[in-house]
Amino acid sequence: MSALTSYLGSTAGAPGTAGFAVLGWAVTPGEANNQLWALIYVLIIFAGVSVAVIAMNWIERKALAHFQVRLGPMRVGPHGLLQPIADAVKLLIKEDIIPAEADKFVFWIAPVIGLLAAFTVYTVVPFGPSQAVSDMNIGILFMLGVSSLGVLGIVMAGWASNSHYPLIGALRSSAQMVSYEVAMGLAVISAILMTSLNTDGTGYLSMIEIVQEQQRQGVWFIFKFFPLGLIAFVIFAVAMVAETNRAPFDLPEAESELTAGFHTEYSGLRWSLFMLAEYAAMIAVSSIAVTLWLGGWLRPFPNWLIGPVWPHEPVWDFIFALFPGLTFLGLGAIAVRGTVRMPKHPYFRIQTIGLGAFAAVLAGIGVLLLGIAIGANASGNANWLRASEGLSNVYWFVLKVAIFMYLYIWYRATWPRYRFDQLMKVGWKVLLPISLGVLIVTAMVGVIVS
Amino acid sequence: MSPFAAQGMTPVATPFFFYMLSGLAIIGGLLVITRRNAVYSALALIVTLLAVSGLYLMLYAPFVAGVQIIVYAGGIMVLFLFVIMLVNLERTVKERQFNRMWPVGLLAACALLALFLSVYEKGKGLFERSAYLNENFNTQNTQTIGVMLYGEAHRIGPYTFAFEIASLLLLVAILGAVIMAKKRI
Amino acid sequence: MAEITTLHYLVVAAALFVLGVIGVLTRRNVVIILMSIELILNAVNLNLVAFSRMWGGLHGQVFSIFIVVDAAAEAAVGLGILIAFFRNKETINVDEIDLLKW
Amino acid sequence: MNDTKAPANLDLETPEKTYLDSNELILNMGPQHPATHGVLRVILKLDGEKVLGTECVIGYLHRGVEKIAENRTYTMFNPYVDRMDYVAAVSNGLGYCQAVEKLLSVEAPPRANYIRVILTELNRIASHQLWLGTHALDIGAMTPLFYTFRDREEILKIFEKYCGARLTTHAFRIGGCQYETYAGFEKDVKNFLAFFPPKIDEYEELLTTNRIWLERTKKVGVISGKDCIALGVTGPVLRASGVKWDIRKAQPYANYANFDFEIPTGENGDTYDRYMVRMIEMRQSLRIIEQAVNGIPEGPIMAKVPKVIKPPVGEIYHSIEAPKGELGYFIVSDGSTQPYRVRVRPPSFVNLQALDTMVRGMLVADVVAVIGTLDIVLGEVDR
Repeated sequence: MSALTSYLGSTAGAPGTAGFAVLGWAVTPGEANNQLWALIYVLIIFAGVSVAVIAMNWIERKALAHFQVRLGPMRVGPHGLLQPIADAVKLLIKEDIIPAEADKFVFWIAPVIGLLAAFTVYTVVPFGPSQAVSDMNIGILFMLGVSSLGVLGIVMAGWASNSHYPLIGALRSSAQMVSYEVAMGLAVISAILMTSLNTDGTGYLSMIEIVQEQQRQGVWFIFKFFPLGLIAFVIFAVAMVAETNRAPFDLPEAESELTAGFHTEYSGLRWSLFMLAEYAAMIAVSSIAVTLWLGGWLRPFPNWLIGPVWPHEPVWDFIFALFPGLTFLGLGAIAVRGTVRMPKHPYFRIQTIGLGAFAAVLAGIGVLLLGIAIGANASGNANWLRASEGLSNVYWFVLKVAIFMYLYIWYRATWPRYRFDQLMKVGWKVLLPISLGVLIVTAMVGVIVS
Repeated sequence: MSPFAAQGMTPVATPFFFYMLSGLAIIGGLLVITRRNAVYSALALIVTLLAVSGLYLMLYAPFVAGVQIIVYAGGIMVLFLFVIMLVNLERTVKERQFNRMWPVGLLAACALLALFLSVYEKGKGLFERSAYLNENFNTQNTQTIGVMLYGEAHRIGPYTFAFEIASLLLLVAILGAVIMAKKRI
Repeated sequence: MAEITTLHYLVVAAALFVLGVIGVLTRRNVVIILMSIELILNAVNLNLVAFSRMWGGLHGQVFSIFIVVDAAAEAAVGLGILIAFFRNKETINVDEIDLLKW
Repeated sequence: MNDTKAPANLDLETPEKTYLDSNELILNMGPQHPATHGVLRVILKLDGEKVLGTECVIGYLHRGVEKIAENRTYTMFNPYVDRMDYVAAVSNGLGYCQAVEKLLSVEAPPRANYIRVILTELNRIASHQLWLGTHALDIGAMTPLFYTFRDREEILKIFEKYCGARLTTHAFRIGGCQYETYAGFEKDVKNFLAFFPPKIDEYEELLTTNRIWLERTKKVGVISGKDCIALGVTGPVLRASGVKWDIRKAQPYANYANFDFEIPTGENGDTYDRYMVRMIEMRQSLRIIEQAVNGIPEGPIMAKVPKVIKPPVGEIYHSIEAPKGELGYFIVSDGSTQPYRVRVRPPSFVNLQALDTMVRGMLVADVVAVIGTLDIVLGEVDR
């Protein structure tokens, strides 16, 4: 640790001079008081989340389509790869309709509030021990608080539309989000309680420390005090689906009952802001779940699989550092397979070339990542090693979040929708008592163990 | 604790952020009491609450700031908006907004302000030290607050009893609110 | 700009407090009066936290948490009364609430 | 919130006193709404989310089918009936043709009857599939819709091969069928018989024991058998309420007396029972098709019917068991080539009357579930 402190001392005071080691910072830019890099991180995360939302849009449509024995978007670009862009362009140039009876100012600001709440959360999401904008010591509290502000946007949208369907949707969503926040908070508290079960009895609210505590205790909290951690995790996983208004808890926008719920009157750009906020919020709550229970950025078995695989070379760290590159190579291989299987007809020539180029880009990224990992390992340069480690941290974090994103799609394809009273029953009569019980039992077991 | 926390998290551009946040808070407060439509008032109040929570962060009270966001902005304000929608009367917007004795109220409030200002003027020397100079201040104070509220091992904290009473108060408030608001119990 | 002292915070708090008092004393809409009370409580909180920072103790912050609890309870009960009243009289104007029973 | 006044004729007596008119909300569901299966408009009077009363406003799809009949010859009107219940066009055609045959005192030859039974039962399955998909979609399960449409395609392919049309088939003529079965018809039907049972299992796997599905359908939209009979409700809705009434058994027509099948009934008369009844009906239809395709006789497919149909003066009522309930045709003949009056008793129209009884006191979400479970087709309701 002292080595890292000295590294901090050498760079913290001089913003911008350590630009070569973006992912190699020893602490987050917020802690290092480095506004320039904090700003750059913010931009990177903003762009990354936006790209993730666009990718999620495509993946959801494709995966949902394949669940439902259809193909999904196939026309815009090879396998519909450009469909999200086409959609975005369509939404941007669409006429922006504000109903005559609507409250203009509130109608205008509601999607912005939703979007702001969804994106502000990412300030404290730790993609790695130093790959976060800032490490607040109330990180998890901040995340829960800010993500709960999203409901304000929904309520205001419902009210400002001055129409019955949005109003009912808004009332539903506010009741739903407030109810599920309780169970969600209690599940989070039981995970925070687990962070304090160490030698000095100090717990953490900081997102980074929560992950590091999991490493120190040598167990992801989902497996801690089995099955207590698992139950708390499942409660959170259910509550977070309700919190983001996704199926089977998508009552606020239940299309068969309320046409489109709170955003019935919205169109074009404003509507797309709501969608952006919804997907960003999905990624954000999944990040909370990953951070609290699934070891955040930690690779599998960080304490057990260390040292050399064989007597000398290579070491496990190196093996795991290869994963990001290999994943991209694998994605590239899938794209190549798609290219080969494209119809051999002149009509599809441009699409085939495009898909091939996409495959080449994916493979290029894969080769680049592999090169960084191998080069860092070969040269032994500290900055390179740190950069490689940072990439690998981000990779594991994103991979875990991606699994949650897939689950969201899976839920949507499988389940019918709950009715409002049943939703409340599940929240208050099932999740809340169980989460309280888990919290109490966790505390008791913690006292007995320590 | 993070080994870097001690040297990290120094507030930056303090005066700028202070004036910005306090300006937002006061403008928000002004809007709260002047808007015709209660929804606008609620929006303004949310701005004020968030600005005040920013001020808490500048005063090294991160836990209070977090509680402020969660409880006030996420909870109480949603409740307010909910009720405003429930009792949404177009009529109230068109009616007289201030009661008949508003000059008296305004006068009384101004007198109160004058009182405050005179006290501050008198105690200038006492208050005029920098808000950030106290070196003994524990900037990572969430745990300390927890100890004060809940106590440590084998020892209850100074506020444990008060905390329990507060939880009782909340329970009573829940029951009271449900009984008041429900049509048939 | 000059350094920010505790006095600055106190002035902000006083301004918020007075705004809240004006709201309570002059408005007719009960919802806005309840919001003004929240303003007053926030001003008090700000004072407590500023003094806590000045003296280095944490008692002020703990007190402010108690006040937040109190504010939550007050809002819940106040809005409950408001709904009950509105259901019976169809008004939320405070100067029309002038009967002890109906 | 309380600015929308209900239409003056809206008889929405509230079962319990509400203290405040702002708690009552008039919600105008439709005619443009994703879950009203076309252009049904339902005016809901709500207390919060609780339904205090409903009124259906219909007629957005009114085309005056019954009036058109008076200006067309009997043969010319035949295709029009397909456009009423367009998801079960074959049944409509069967009912009309048989009614006119009765008027003419003509009997369709046995082979024609077998073809009619096969196609009608296939159409019953197709109609139930469409019902299942949309009903599940209303309750929020997207996926069954696509599964049912995938499998309905096989039925529509058989229709297309037989008569060239997929939806509005115009498969039958007065006196029998116009077309002989195509080569491979029996093979196609037998393939379908082998293909379809696993698919029903697939639908049931998705829904029958799904907890959310159970919660959304059990004890929702309950209607007693007595109420059903009082309202004239027929078909699966009636049978799910425990009344064993199926015209195929009660007044057998078109050779149905020769087939061995069962009539499923429910006990509680809730949405889940109606779901189960229809699922079992699909399997029973497969049984009927299997018997019919195995026992299909050789012979003519058209009875001796004059080129110009001129029924004797008189009137006739003939009803069949359409997928949605009792489909009846009342035809008055004045001895000319055109009917004097044709009155259709559409099952959807009559079943829709039960909506108010079924949803009072339930929630908004149940209204869509009940509209789905009634299995209405607006083309038939409005005619």
